[in-house]
Amino acid sequence: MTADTMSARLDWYRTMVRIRIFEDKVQELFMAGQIQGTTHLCQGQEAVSVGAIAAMRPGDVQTNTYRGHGEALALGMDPEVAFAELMGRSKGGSGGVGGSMHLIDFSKGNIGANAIVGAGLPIAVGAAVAFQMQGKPNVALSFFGDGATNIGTFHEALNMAAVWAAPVVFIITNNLYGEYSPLRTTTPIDDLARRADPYGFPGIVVDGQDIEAVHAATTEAVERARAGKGPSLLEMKTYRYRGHSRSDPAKYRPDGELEAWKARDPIEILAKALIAAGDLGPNDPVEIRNETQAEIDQAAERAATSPFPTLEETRPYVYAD
Amino acid sequence: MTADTMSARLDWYRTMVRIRIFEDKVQELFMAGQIQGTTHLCQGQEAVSVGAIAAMRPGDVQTNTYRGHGEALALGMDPEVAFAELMGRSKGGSGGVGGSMHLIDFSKGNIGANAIVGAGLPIAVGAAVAFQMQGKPNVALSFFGDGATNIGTFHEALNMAAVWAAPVVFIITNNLYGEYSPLRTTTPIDDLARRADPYGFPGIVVDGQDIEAVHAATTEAVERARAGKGPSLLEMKTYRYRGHSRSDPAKYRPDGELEAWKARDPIEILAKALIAAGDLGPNDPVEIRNETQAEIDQAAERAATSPFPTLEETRPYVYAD
Amino acid sequence: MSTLTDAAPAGASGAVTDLTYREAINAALDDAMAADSSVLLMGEDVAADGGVFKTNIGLVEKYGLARVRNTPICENGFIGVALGMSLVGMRPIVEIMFADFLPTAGDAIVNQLPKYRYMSGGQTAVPVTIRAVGGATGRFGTQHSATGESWFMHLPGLRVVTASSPGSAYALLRAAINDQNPTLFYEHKGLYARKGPVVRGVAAHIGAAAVLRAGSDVTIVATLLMVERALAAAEKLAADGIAAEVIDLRWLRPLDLPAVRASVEKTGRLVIVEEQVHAAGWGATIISELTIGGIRWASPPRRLSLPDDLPIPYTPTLEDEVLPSVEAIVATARVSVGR
Amino acid sequence: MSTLTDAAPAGASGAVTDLTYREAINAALDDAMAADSSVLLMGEDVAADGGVFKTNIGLVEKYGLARVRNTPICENGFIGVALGMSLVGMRPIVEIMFADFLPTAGDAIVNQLPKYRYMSGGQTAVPVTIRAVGGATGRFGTQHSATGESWFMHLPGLRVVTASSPGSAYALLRAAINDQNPTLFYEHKGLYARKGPVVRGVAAHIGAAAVLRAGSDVTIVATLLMVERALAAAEKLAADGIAAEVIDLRWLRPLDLPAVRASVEKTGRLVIVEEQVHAAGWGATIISELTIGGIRWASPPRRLSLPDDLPIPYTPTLEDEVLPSVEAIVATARVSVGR
Ligand SMILES: Cc1ncc(C[n+]2csc(CCOP(=O)(O)OP(=O)(O)O)c2C)c(N)n1
Ligand SMILES: Cc1ncc(C[n+]2csc(CCOP(=O)(O)OP(=O)(O)O)c2C)c(N)n1
Ligand SMILES: [Mg+2]
Ligand SMILES: [Mg+2]
Repeated sequence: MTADTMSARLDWYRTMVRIRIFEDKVQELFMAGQIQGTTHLCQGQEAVSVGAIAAMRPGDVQTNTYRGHGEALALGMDPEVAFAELMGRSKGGSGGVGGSMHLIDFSKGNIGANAIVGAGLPIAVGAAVAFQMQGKPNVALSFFGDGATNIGTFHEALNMAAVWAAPVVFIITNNLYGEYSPLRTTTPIDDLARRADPYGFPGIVVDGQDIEAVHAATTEAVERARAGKGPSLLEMKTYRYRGHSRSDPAKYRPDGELEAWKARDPIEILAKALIAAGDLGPNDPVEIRNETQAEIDQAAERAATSPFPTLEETRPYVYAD
Repeated sequence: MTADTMSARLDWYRTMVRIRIFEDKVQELFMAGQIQGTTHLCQGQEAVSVGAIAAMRPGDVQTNTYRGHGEALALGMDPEVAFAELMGRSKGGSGGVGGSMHLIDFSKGNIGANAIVGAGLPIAVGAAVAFQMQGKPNVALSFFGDGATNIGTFHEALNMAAVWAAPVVFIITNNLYGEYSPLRTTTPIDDLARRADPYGFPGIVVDGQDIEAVHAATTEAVERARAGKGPSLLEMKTYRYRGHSRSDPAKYRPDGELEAWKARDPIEILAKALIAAGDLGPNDPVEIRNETQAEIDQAAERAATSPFPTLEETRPYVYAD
Repeated sequence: MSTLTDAAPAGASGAVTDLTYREAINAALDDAMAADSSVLLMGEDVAADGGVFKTNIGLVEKYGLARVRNTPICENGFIGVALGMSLVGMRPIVEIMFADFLPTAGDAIVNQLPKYRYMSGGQTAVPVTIRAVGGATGRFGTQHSATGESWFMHLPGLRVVTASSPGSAYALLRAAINDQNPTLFYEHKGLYARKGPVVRGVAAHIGAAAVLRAGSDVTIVATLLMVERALAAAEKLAADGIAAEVIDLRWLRPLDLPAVRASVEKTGRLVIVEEQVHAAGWGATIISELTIGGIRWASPPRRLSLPDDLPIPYTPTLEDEVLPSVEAIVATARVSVGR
Repeated sequence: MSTLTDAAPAGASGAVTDLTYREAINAALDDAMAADSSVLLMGEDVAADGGVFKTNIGLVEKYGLARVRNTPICENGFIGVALGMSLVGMRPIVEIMFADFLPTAGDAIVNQLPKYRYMSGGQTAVPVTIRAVGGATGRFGTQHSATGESWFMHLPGLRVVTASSPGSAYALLRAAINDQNPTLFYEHKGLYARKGPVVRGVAAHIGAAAVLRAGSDVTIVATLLMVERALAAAEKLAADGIAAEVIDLRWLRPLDLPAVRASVEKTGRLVIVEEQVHAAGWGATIISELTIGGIRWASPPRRLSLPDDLPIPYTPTLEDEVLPSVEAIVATARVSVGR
């Protein structure tokens, strides 16, 4: 492994840990009432966000969902800015008016976190077609869930992307549930990658717990798009450790399912690989965890010191001139 | 061929001829201003309407589109009632408020002719699921075009039908164009039957000019649904002889395409078969044509004698009590 | 067809119980499904753990997964499915988790449900009820907080109704389910925990607003969450000797103009309290129709609405700030009566 | 960004030509695409044979299939695509063949376009223009005849504009395309053949209504096809010595209340002429806001609208009957002025 790829993997590791601890902190702050409304956490899915986004290059963009904290942090959003947004403070990425479902940062290619299932897909296709028209070498990614593959925009977006050979990569974060519904109760097939076939472009099943696999598959799809060969659909098989949102206890999950998935924790898997390769010392994981915990705790504290915006402050967010 | 199936085929033949002449008459009346607004004619597609509907049994229902005159007549709507509707007269199937895009007759299982592309599919699924819940042995068919396979409701309807194993048959009348757009400019594949795969039920390509093939494929799908085995998607390859609507000259069609399709005219194909089998005499086609022409001309004349409805007359059509 | 009528209520008829708004909706669903086997409930996770807002507790156990049917995520599609069911003898109730998702089903709601009977020349009825959960105060942000109550009130063929209390939620939902026409039934997510008396087995009259408090000085018209704020304001105003008449509008289509007119003819003053932008809403419609009708305003009508040019913010402080408050209602009513 | 401004108009600037409404829209599209390579037109069959209503003649030949882009049939999807394009430097114009199809794209129009900038805290502009072809008189039946003009006027973040003549169609469409915010631009299919003067290269002011005829006795406010009927009525009224002021409202969001108020303060009388149901429309909004504002009505405002409880029929005789006619406007204005 080259020093480069090694440091890249160490970055991946640190980022996954950051996301994990960030999300745990969000849950804590939500229970404490410092974050209100709702939260949709992504513990367990970190390899998908980090591995796929590592395949992006400057100028590339992506859209994600209300469960988008992983993508936002993987794209480099400052945890303090993210916490501030979740707390509704001025310092938040959207000035505090967006909240947990809308961590957005255009400067980092995060052009949308949508609270409407399926709405992000056509937007990503639009950005991709624009790049094509502008002669730019850029690509758009769209992250969405398994449940989103049942809504019309999924079909409409994939069809348009195919017709226009748009440089877009559709990434299904298949965590086996749409809210409280197991995939199979709302979807007649198991492998959602199959849903690429009617559009004539590749659909690939990927082990979403293995960041190496996620990164390799996404890189191939991204470079394919960049080369003008059109879209791809990637199905990342993964799992969300927590309930769907807020304080959902996820009673609908069969006994042992959570444990089975935790046995293949994406952070652990990469740690093992890095340790085996000698790129990570046996105590590094604990140290990194502690450092990150401190970083996250401080970020949350600083965020809480930011004031709530005034209505006047938010008026310019409505119309541009 | 049994006497039964023979007389059935003669009925098919007469019905196809009736549809053809009805549509020609509609064009004539539209040009004369007796029918206003718009018309979407189906000359060339008669085998799809007649062959598929011949597979229905009492209690079965179907939804179709603004291009639904073929289905309406195949289901037995009186041409006079149909003309009256197209002319906006009281005697029309919808009392004259619907017009050309809405030939509807619940008493004959024609529960919808929709002017919104794709809207009829979920409605058919709903009827099918209702039959399932009611323990009825009935089936719902849904007729729609190739262009409709690109809108969200297509995907949503097929997915729900699969999840609930609904007794529904989706019938694509693939006439190669969506309005002025050739299929390939809006759709990335040639065989739309392939679009059944992501839902895990059969998708079958059918020669839409050969009524025997249409009827066989539909019968199999209908009986499959009736047996509780779930939905099917049938792609009928056919062609519309006239433009999309009104006075569209269809300049967008390559030279010779129309002629090539007319060489496989569905009415001619059945006539040949019936004559070869001795079920139709060499002069019968001309006679049937003339009889039917007279029938249609008289129907149109009688329809024109029906008065326009008054507003009062139409108020009860809005709310039921 | 349900056997329920106002004249001869079915089930545990007439019995009065104290229920929460959530329980009242649950009871209405339960009683309607018990009274008529063609009634079913469908939507995303309606059968999972009592539904997202726990309004459906116990229903799947009682009526099974066919009649309490989880759907894939596809609002436009499954409202179309409900329409199809209604054409062949079923009476579906569709749950829309957040009213903000109604536009996702825009075609089904605008071009299909209200026009379906009409396009057929009256050949069919369309007994579909859509339960939409709307409203702010939940910190759900700009895509999950609209009441959406006036979005479809202009559509001939549709009925639109809003529930402000447990009692009205029960009676209005029974009326909606029992009606032969497509009805949009709006719930407010901020009201689920409210408790109040519910008369089982009795459906409300379609199109009838309710005068919740009589008064001769000023008329206050509100819907959903704003009704309890209007009542609280009336209480305070009474303490200062101002008698406010509070009307729960309930139905937006048909709109009960006669009830509002009768009240304003008495008071000469009107304060509209609406959890929506004023433009193109029921409040503007009422003021316009009364004015066209030549009503005598003792003082110009007033309104408390959401800001004209601001979406609903997530920011907790701002979400509270943009909603009409009891204090604002009191102050506005005082200006109206001039003391 | 287009270089076009009111101050320094681009292109064949200031040149006045007589064009049909159809040609004026074509000219606006052409001039906007010529002035700014980031402008594109997309929609169903926009490049086929000049488009369904022939508004796009010559554009694909000039700008190619990438900038005059035929789409599959999926309104919600391709408006979402336009939104995505606008986030990375393009200025898409989306053609919606019939305004009735706008609800098919309900989510994109209600939850995405108007809220996208807001949800991001102002990080982006959303320069998307949607051209929607609406209106009756075409005998297209109940699913193809709505103007839909007021459906989205309550949405903060959106702009809504209507074109009643070739001149305004050109100037307003240029303004819409040039604006940084999502704008719904309504055309009326009954106006395409109308001819009138067009000033090339000049965009209209956003939010400004137009007083088309001055008068002191009664104010008539209309949009789209109703504007020419209002003008014809004013002509007849003038013959009887009644001076009607005719206002083409043009913008529904932002709504030019000051312009209407100024006129009604002068005339004291108002007749709304709208090709829509009155409930939840711009007419009701205007009457409500003026009344709230305490305007002095010399006589109650009046309205000519579509029937409250009837969809638009295909029936040619009935379609004509339900639309406000010149005669009805004249009669209503006479009642208003009392002679
Ligand atoms: C159009 C629409 N319908 C319903 C919802 C409510 N909702 C939010 S998340 C969700 C489940 C989505 O499941 P999936 O796509 O698998 O994503 P996940 O939450 O598992 O990440 C639903 C139904 C919504 N936000 N938008
Ligand atoms: C939602 C919607 N979008 C657009 C239209 C306009 N339109 C009417 S027919 C048609 C083409 C449909 O093509 P296809 O599905 O192949 O059916 P065909 O007309 O060929 O029978 C279009 C775009 C519509 N009626 N509904
Ligand atoms: Mg999921
Ligand atoms: Mg076609």
